[in-house]
Parts: sequence; C-alpha cells; structure tokens
Amino acid sequence: MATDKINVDVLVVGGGIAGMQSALDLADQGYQVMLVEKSPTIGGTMITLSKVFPTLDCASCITTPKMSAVAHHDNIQMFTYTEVQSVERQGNRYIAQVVKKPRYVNENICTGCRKCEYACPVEVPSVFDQDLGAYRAIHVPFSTAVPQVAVLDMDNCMLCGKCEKACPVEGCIDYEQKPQEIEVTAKAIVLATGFKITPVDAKAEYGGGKYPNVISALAMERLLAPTGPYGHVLRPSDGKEPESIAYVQCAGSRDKSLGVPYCSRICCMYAIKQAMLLSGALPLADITIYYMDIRTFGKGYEQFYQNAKAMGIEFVKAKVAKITEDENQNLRVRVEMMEEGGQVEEREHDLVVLSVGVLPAYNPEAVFGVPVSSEDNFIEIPSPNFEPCNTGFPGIFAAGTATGPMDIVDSIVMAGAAASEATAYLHELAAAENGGVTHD
Amino acid sequence: MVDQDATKKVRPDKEKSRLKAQLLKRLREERSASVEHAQALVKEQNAIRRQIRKVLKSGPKTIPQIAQETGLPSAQVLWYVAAMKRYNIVVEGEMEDEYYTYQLAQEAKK
Amino acid sequence: MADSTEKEMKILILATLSGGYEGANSVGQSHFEYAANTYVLPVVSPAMFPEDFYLRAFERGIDAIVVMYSGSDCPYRGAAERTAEIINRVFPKMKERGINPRRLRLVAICTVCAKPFLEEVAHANELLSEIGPVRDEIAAAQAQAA
Amino acid sequence: MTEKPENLIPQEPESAAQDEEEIRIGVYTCGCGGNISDVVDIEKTAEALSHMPNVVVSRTDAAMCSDGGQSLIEEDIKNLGINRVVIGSCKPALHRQTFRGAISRGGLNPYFYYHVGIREQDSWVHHDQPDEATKKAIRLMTTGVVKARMLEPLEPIRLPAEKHVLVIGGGLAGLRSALDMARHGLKVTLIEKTPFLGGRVAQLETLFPTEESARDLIRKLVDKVTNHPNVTVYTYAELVGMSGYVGDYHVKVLQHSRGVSDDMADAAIAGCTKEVPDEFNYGLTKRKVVYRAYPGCYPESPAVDWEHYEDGCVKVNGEPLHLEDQPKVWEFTVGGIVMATGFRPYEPYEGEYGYGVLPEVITLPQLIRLIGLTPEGQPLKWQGREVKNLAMVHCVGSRQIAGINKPQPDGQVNDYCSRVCCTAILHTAAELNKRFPGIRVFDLYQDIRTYGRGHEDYYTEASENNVLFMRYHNDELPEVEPAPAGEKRPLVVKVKDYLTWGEELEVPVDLVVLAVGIMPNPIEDLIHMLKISPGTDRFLLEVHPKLRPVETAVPGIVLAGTAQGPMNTQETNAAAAAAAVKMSALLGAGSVELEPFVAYVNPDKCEGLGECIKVCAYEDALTLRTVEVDGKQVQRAVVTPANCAGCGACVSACPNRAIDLRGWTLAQYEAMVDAIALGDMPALGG
Repeated sequence: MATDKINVDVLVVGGGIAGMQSALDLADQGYQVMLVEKSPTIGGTMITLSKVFPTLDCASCITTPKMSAVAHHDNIQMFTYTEVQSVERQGNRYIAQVVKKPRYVNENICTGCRKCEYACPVEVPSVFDQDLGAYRAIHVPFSTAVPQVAVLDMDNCMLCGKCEKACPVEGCIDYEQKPQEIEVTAKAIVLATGFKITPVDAKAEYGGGKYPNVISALAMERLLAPTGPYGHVLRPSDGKEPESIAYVQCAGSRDKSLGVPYCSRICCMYAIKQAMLLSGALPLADITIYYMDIRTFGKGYEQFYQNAKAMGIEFVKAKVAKITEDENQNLRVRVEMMEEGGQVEEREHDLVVLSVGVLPAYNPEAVFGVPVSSEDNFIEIPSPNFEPCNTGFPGIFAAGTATGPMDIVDSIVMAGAAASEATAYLHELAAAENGGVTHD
Repeated sequence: MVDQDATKKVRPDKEKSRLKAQLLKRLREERSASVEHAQALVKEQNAIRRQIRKVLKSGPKTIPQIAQETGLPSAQVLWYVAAMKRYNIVVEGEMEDEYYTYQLAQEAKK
Repeated sequence: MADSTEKEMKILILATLSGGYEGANSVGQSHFEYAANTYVLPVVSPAMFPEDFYLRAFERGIDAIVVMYSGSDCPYRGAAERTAEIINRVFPKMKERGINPRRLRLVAICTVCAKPFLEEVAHANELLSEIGPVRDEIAAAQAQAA
Repeated sequence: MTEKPENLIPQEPESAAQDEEEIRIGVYTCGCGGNISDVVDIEKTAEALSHMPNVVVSRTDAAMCSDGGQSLIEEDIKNLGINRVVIGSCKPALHRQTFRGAISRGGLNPYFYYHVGIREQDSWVHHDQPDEATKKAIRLMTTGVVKARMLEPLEPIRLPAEKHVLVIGGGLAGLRSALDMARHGLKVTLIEKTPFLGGRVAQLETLFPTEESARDLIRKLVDKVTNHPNVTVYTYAELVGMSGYVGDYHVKVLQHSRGVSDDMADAAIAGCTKEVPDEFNYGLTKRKVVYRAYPGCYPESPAVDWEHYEDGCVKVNGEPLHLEDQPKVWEFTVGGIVMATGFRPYEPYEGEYGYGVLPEVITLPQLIRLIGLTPEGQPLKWQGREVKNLAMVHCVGSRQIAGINKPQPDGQVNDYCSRVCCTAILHTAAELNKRFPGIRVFDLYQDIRTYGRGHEDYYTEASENNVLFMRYHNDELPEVEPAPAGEKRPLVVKVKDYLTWGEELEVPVDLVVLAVGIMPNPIEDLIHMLKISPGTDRFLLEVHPKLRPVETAVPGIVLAGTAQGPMNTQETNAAAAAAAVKMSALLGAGSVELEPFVAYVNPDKCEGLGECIKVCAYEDALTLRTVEVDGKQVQRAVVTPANCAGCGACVSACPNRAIDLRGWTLAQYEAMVDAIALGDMPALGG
C-alpha cells in the first residue's frame, strides 16, 4: 500500500478540548492543521462529562460545537483512530509517520445510522460509559461522536456478517480494511495528549476495585449525564436509587504511596459540582464530601463552593481510613473526624465516589523525544513562567493536561497560548526561510 | 478478490453473496482466536439474556427481583438490562421503592 | 388553553443586548427563580421604538412593559437620553387612553444586575396584582367615552 | 482616518424576490443535555410549534449545537427546502456562530435564522414551575416564528482592519501579549500608566515554582518587547479617548513628560529634597519625587512624580530647577485593544487584624519587599527588632462572607478566592527558612490551596521545616492584639485552631503578615470609555469562561492577565498569550466582518424630511442626498453602513416609518408583541 503524504503547518496530537482549541486558533489564522486523535472520535474526556463547573453548562454544549468546528474547518484535516508512530526532524521540518487504524467501516460512506449496531449480537462494555453500560462490538461511540461513524471492535467480532447485511450502504463494512500509513510533514507540533484518571483499584483500603458501589468520579459523570448507561443515578450493584452518597477527596492525589504526590487540581470542583447535580437529581439523598482542604481557587469557584454548602451538602474535614462492604453491598466508611479530636466514626453510604486524581495519558518521550518530569511524569516545561507551552524543542509545544492537571477553563486558555507560541514560531520560521516574506 | 473460475452463469447478487460468504469463512479461519472468543461470549450473553427475558415475560420487575429469579448477580443483571434498554428490548417502568422496574418492550406495547 | 392564558397577565421586557438582556441571562446562570409571565425581547436600543409602539402593545393586551436599557452605560451615543424622552412622551398618552402609566417603566439594568432584574419582575407583578389587567382599563375608558 | 467604503451592502432590502418564495420554517427545540428538557417539555413545545402556519418541520434534539443536531438543520434545508430557521436553546450569544455555520453549510443565507433563549430565560429560572415554563417556551418560540417570517437575507459588512493593537498595561500580561502579537506580525503599541514597565511581578523577588528571579524574568521580557521592531512603548501614558469600532478604533493617548533630560537626571535626583512613600516597596521606604522605580528598571531615564512635585523641591548647584509636565498627545488607529490593566493588593481596613494600628502588622507584599531590602547574611528586622517568629494570616480580603467580614467602602465583600496567596505564603516561608534559618512561621489558614504544578512541594516542605499550621473557621476569625507589657514579643495572635480540635491558642509573635487578596486595578474610566463590563467580583468579564475565555462583549477588545481575575505568573503568561492569538486571528487578515444590523431607508416611503438625521449621533451615518424620482429632483435619506452604529434612534424619529433597522425591524417587534399578547395559537396565523 502506498503511503499517503500530507504537508501541513502544524500537527496537533490529541483531539480533546485542548487539542481542538489549539487547532482552531491556528486554523483561524490560516494555518493548515492536521489533528490526530487515537480514539474513534474527537472530544476527549470533556465530551464524557455531564455538566461542567462553575457555569453548569452541559459539557456537550461547549464541546460539541468545537468538535463540529474542527470537523468542518477548511484548514483542518481531522484524523481519528490514528496514532503517531515515529517522528523525525529534518532541517526545519518534522516528518511524522502516523497510522490510521482500521475501523472496518468505510468512514467516507458510513452515514452513522447504527443499523449495524442494532444487528450485532455481541455486547461489550462501553468505554464511553466507563464500562457501566454496554454497546455492541460494532457501534457509533456515542450520540454526539465526531465523526458520526461506526467502528468495529475486531477483538470481539465473530465475523457473523450480520452487520454487513444490515448496512444500507454498499461496501461500507469492510472486514479486510488494513491500517493506513500516512507521512506527515509539519513545521510545528502541538502535544495535547491529555490525561487519564488514577486507578479506582489503587487503594486496598478502599476495596481495591472489588466493590461495585465504589466508583470513580468519571463513572459518576456518566450516571449523571442524560445519555448515561441507566438514564438515572443508580448504584451499579443492583440498580438502587441511592439515598446516601459520599465523596472521598484526594483518593489518588496528594498521596506519595500511590506515586501521586501532587494535587490533581480538579477534584474539589468536580466533586462539589456532582454533589450539586445529585441534590438536583435526587432531592432526598444525603450527600457528604470528606475532604482535607477544599481547593476552589478559580474564577467563580469559591462562590460555587459556598452555594453548595448553602444547598445542604455536608462537608466533613476527615480522613477516610477504610471502606468495607456489607451483605447488601452497602458501604461502611471509617472516617477520622479531623475537627472532632480525630475520633473515628463509621458511617454507612449506598454509594461512594472516589475523587480520583489525574495522570498523564501518554509519555511522548519515545516518539517525540520530549521528556517528562521525573517528579510527576507530565511533559517537562523548562520555563513555565516565561513560555508555559514551550517544551524547549524547536517547534514543539504542549497544551492542556499533558502538562499537568488542570481544569477545562485553564486547558482552553493554555491551548490558546500554545497556538500563540506556535504562531510566533511559524512566523519567524517563514521569515528566516523566505528572507522576510512571511506567511499570509 | 475475484474468483477466476466462476464460469457458471449465476445471478450477480447471488454471486456476490457467495463471494462474501467465502470471504467471511476465510477471515474466520485467519482470525480464529478472536472469533472463537467472541462466539463463546455471544453464547454466554444469549443465555443470560434469555433468562432475563423469561423472567420479564411475567411482568415488570426490579433488578433485585430479576437477580433473585434468575440466580444471577444483581450487578450483572443491571449491566444486561441497561444494554437491553439501550437497544430498545426492555423499557423502564414505574418505581418500586428505591428501584425502577423494567419490562419487555413488546409487553409494554400491549 | 385560551382561558388559562387570558387570565394570566403578561409582562413584556424590552431589554438591551448590551445591558438588560445579558442581565436576564445572568439571572439564569444563577438559577434564580422568578415569575414565568415575563417575556424578554432583545433589543439593540429601545430608542428605536416610537411612542405608538408602546400604546399598541398595551392595546393588544400586554399588561406591563419594563424597558431595561443600559442607562449611562449605553454604548450608543445619545440613545439613552432619546429613550427617556420617548418614554416620557408615552405617559400622558397612556393617561389619555385610560391606561395606568405605572404599567410602563424605564430602568437601567446592567449585564450582571441579577438582583435589580428580579426586583423589577417582582415589582411589576405586585403592581399587576394591585391594578389588574390592562384590558379592564381600556374597556372602562371606552365605555366612558361611549 | 481610514477611507470608509460606502454602500457595502445594498441600500434597499431585496424583498421583491423573496415575496415570490414560499416561507418554509424549520423550528428546532434543544434539550440542552437536560438543562432545558428537565424543566420544559420540549416534545410538547415542538408539537405546539409544528401547528403554526409556515412551519414545515419542528424537531427536538438533546444537543442542537452538536454535530448531529446541526446536521438535522442542514439536511432539512437541503431536503425539505427549509428557508427560515428558528432555534430555541441557550442564550443566543453562545452558539450564534455555530448555527450560522450549519445554516450556511445547508446552503441558506445565515441571517435567515432567529434564536430564542429558553435556557437562561426560561428553564433555568422557572425550574419550580415546569408547566408554566413549557407554556413560556412555546410563547417565546412563537415570537421567533413570527419574526422568522419577516427575515431578510443579509451579508456581513467587511471592513479593512488595522493590523495594529493597543495594549493597555506594561506588566507581565501586557508585555507577554505585546511580544506574542509582535512576533505574529502585528504592529503593537503598549502604554503603561506609570513611568516604568514591569508591573507587580517586578516587585517580587523569586518566582515559584522555578525559584528564578522575578526581575530577571521581567528584564528578559522587556528587552524582547522593546527591541522588537513591531512594538512602540509609551510609558507614563494613558488612554484618554476612544471612538470607532473593531478594526478601526481611534485612540488618543496622553503621555506625561519625564521632566528631566538624561544628562541632568542624576544631578536632579541628587538635588531632590522632597520624598514620598515608595509604592514599589509598598510604603516601607521613601523615594524622591524624581526617581527610578528600581535598579535596572525600564526605561532607565528617571521620571518626575508630577502628583507630588512642588516647584523648588529640586535644586541643582543650589539653584531650583523649574520642571513642568508638558504632556504629549498621541492619536492613532488600532484594530483592537488588549486590556492588561492588572491587579492591586487588597488594602486592609484600619484595625483589620491590627493593620494600620499596630506597627508590627504588615501585608505579604510588604514582607516580600522587606526580604528584598534585607542584605544577604543579615537577619530579618522590623522596626529595628529582629524577627524570630511571625504569623501569616491567609484569606485577608479573600473568601469574605457578607455579614461576617466588614464590607468595603463600596458595600461589597470579596467573596472569591485570590488563588495565588496560599502558594505565595508557603513559597515565602521557604524563602525565610533559607535566608533566615531559625525563623518560625505560624500559618493561620482555612484551606491550603497549593494546587499548581510543583506547588504541593512547598506545603510538604513547610510542615517539615519551619511552619506550624493552625486552621481557623471563617466565622471565627483570628484576632491580633498587643502583648501585655513586659512580654518578649510585641503581639499576640489568638486563634481557635481546628487542627488541635478547636483549642483557643495564643501565639506571641514579632510580626503579623496578612496575605492580602488580589483586586483589579481601579479602571472605572477605561470601563466606561471602552464600554466593557466587570463581573460581580469587579474583575473584567469574559464572554464565556470556556467558549470565549479571553474576549469581552465588545468586538476587538480582549482580556489578558489579572485584569480578568487572580492568576499566578504562569497563568498570566498563558492568558496573555491566548489573548494575543485571538487578536492575531481577528486582525491577521487585515479585515474584519461586522454584523449587517444597520439602518436602511425605504426610498418609496422617505419624503426627505430629515427627522432621522436630527436624532442621529453618528458622523456621516445618515445624509440627505438629491436623487431623481419620476423625473423630479428630490431629497432622500441615505445611510452609510460603515458609519452607522445600528442603534435605531432614527427609526423612532421617522413619521413615515421609512427608515428601519436591518434584522431588527419595527414590524418584526410588533409581530412579536402580538405573539406574546395573543393567547391562542391559531390567531397567530400568517
């Protein structure tokens, strides 16, 4: 198979909110951008959220228009289900080998009608729903996915041919599709490779992942989302509408034993936000947040916290020592009450949400040569107070949670900053190469 | 991939489906490991779904009720029922105490 | 449907895009609750409405009009003063037609004026519960004239 | 003055052709992921709207703004011949561009679209009355439908834009955005109100988390900015006038003279007899009225502080120098403006934790200057006494609560978190530990917010080193009192400490340091002149924190740095760079698009009375011209769209209703009022 060649100004790696914003800010200036995303859809973690703080806009109200703008922008070429294999610097250019993984569906002609999905007999846990729900082995990832195209999970396919029979578009399902190699020549690169959450099973004292009713905050996002797996907030062990929900803060952050000594920065606000949404969805439920410090530092965040307190959400300064499960899968939570002489109490909750922390999703060192910090494994920024997005490699910039935990507002602003630094670089590169004639 | 020896006169759509079946057969052989895994998965899933359907034939039920009647773990029942709901096989009904009930979509229509 | 809506008294809010309209949005962002008989129409500047616009609205059955302009922060030269002049000319014409001039109010509402917005809505509803629907006033005036 | 292209849009609405076409309206009600549909019955709303005349299709979607929602509209335009689109969703400003894009892709003029806000103005404010909210949604959307029937196709006005930006503020944010924009190829003029660049960052010593020198960083940035050929810097200069619109703002800058020539500078400083508190050191020291802000500041030339200068206070060779401020006025045109007006520390009221009453109570910015002023190797001294232990109080002027904290003179309290203070305190504690071993710090806090990358290390190290933490509750604030006579330390801090389970502690200290919050600089004059808005926290307000985080509601005016809210150095850099890229995207092409919502004249109705011209406040926006009608020379009003602000004052002035506003016509409003006033739907027919 011949390798396709693409020549652009900037290669943006990662199609979450930071990558999309950087791509849009560059493309709006006339630069040619290629955006690659390893998942079958752009949107990143943000599109999986329910509503976002502090405005309580629905996450998709902010994300989907940006996804759409990326997909339709004349200056952006969007490649989903695509990964960068290797990058080499040649003079002032980066030559990247990228591979588009086979979807086994012809992306150009799929209409996203989901007839194949309804026909498929295999069910697999939905990654989008944090495994709480299921979709079929062939599926459109979610209702607002971009592109709105099916993807076949070949690892769970028995090649029964039902999807092809159901598909109304001739030749759309292609069981023989091969990986497609593309060689990209770019002048600059923006790394926006995002984050993943710390594992729910990391702490044995919180059940080590064994208890179905101890869930991550991202799973709670799905339960709260109107498109979520159950359509309501129900606890995963038996579908009960919970009457008492607890949040355990710093369950994965500020914890040297887990190798995450840093503050994950977003957990206080997302826990408060979820607590507020829960008290709307389940007006009779008791909601408790066990915390060490409440860190609501952003614009409008402290006011948000005070509103939550006024709504009756219980904030308890306490260390959660242990969680155990009774025969009804209710959870007994042992807490050291920090403001009451450190006395130990045992409290019962139907559902416990771990406010898990933020880990980098990707280490770019092997492919891009860009090192990560030995302290926290996020991309190293040599001079954060001067050029917060400059990796120190000429023409390689970083944005969003690839450089450390941050919330959506900060990610978006930083994505703009990465675009600004990249623009300055491209402008000066053009001037150097053309003897003063700059990009227009 | 074109079968060079196809000399027999056949209807083109019939010919096409024969070729497709041939292709699937070949691919199934090539990817036997994942295909066998998926086949086993489907067998298990079908059995569970059958049990759930059977219980729901007698009317709307909550997750613990289905779990009790089928002997399946309630968390697993919820996962299956959520999927069946997603694909319009079951629909949600009234609440019973703290639990939603679910019933078969075709029963609900009656 | 006709019955229930006829009983409901309606408040029309003409709100400037640079002031009151955003103020109303900021009330929304704070999720404050207020009466639902309020209909906000966005306007560039209320200076565009001639006197008969208001009179016509009352005659069609709008029970109260609150004009929420940007006051001294109006981004358009002279528009605030002109709006005030027009409204001042409407009051005597309302009286002539038997319409209580308190049904029309001009207030300055800024983009973050959530509380003043709520107060205006509450104020208008209190007034309406005191003086009743505009229809009755117009009918009474017509009856008198006849 | 830029030449104004006239008649960029047709003077008459192209209504003739439209009359022929059947009006086919598509109505789209958005559930907004539950934000609307949890309260408003959107199916019922859509159903009700579907019965209105001209409505061909009425749909709902969980997220109309998503790609799928947008495709619905596109497909309906293509397949059902929809030629007017009404959308009911969030406030129109959020997704206007999104929906215009979808409508354009469908092949329809994007101005055949009207947007009704049923989230902020309905579902979010009537959540306790869902039936009423649904009824209101229906009624509001009928106003959209009746307006949609009367829409006209419009084209945006495209105007040449100056590729030149005014940056207001010469601190970190202003310098960073100026440098980035200059590097992007824009021309930049930066103005700084004080005589010297550097802002608040120059007043710091080292920066967290890198421990680099703050003034070295500023110096590096200042060098890059002042040496860039695209940048002009005016210090001691402020904006005094502005007119125009995006792409073409006419600005007037007043620059004070520095007062003394370079060759006289040192002699003038030496011969200056008047001293005032030095704001660079937050009043800890005095400076002369002829001064440099700090060694190595930019510009090097000293300046005369005209506010405090008195004739005769500067003598050279025994002779008084008569100095005079001869301000220069610069007038030029810019395409956009960056607001980098920065912050000031909260000033505690007299008696707040003893501030202004007890001499041993100072602020954190003052402590940082005190450390900077203390020579290496010497102990930290305050008022001649060596400081061996000190208390730091968090959240002074931050996280205030109405009813507990005393309001400021304007009646407000600062209910926000100032974001940087926690790390700044612990970073300063680390600095104290390093430079003055043995010094002890008592840290009185509510929550420690060391959120940033590398910040938590300061917290961990602090408790291992010289810091003892005490946690107070916001309704039981610590108190600072003079120590009883004979005590070793001058002050006692009383705190109810919840780390020791509510024990009342009394801590004797040498110094109390108040970690004062961040407040925006007082720029009411600029806010008024530029018509931008502050939020309830007094910081400048962005359009939306996620959708348009650095833009103001005024096109072409963007926000950079702490004028928008508390930020640390790194965050300020990022925000300023984000502002720069927004400006480059806006002006880089050399032209901007303006909304076509300007006045237009119906020549058939115009009698040339000139009433509209009398009320128009905009130069050359409306003129009377002689035209020939039926062989006769008559006067008619003519609009110059580029000069028209679109306020509509002319509309109410015309007795013939001959002049109207494009996109917002009087007739449309009358129809919308009818839709609200009339109870039953069928009466709304065509």
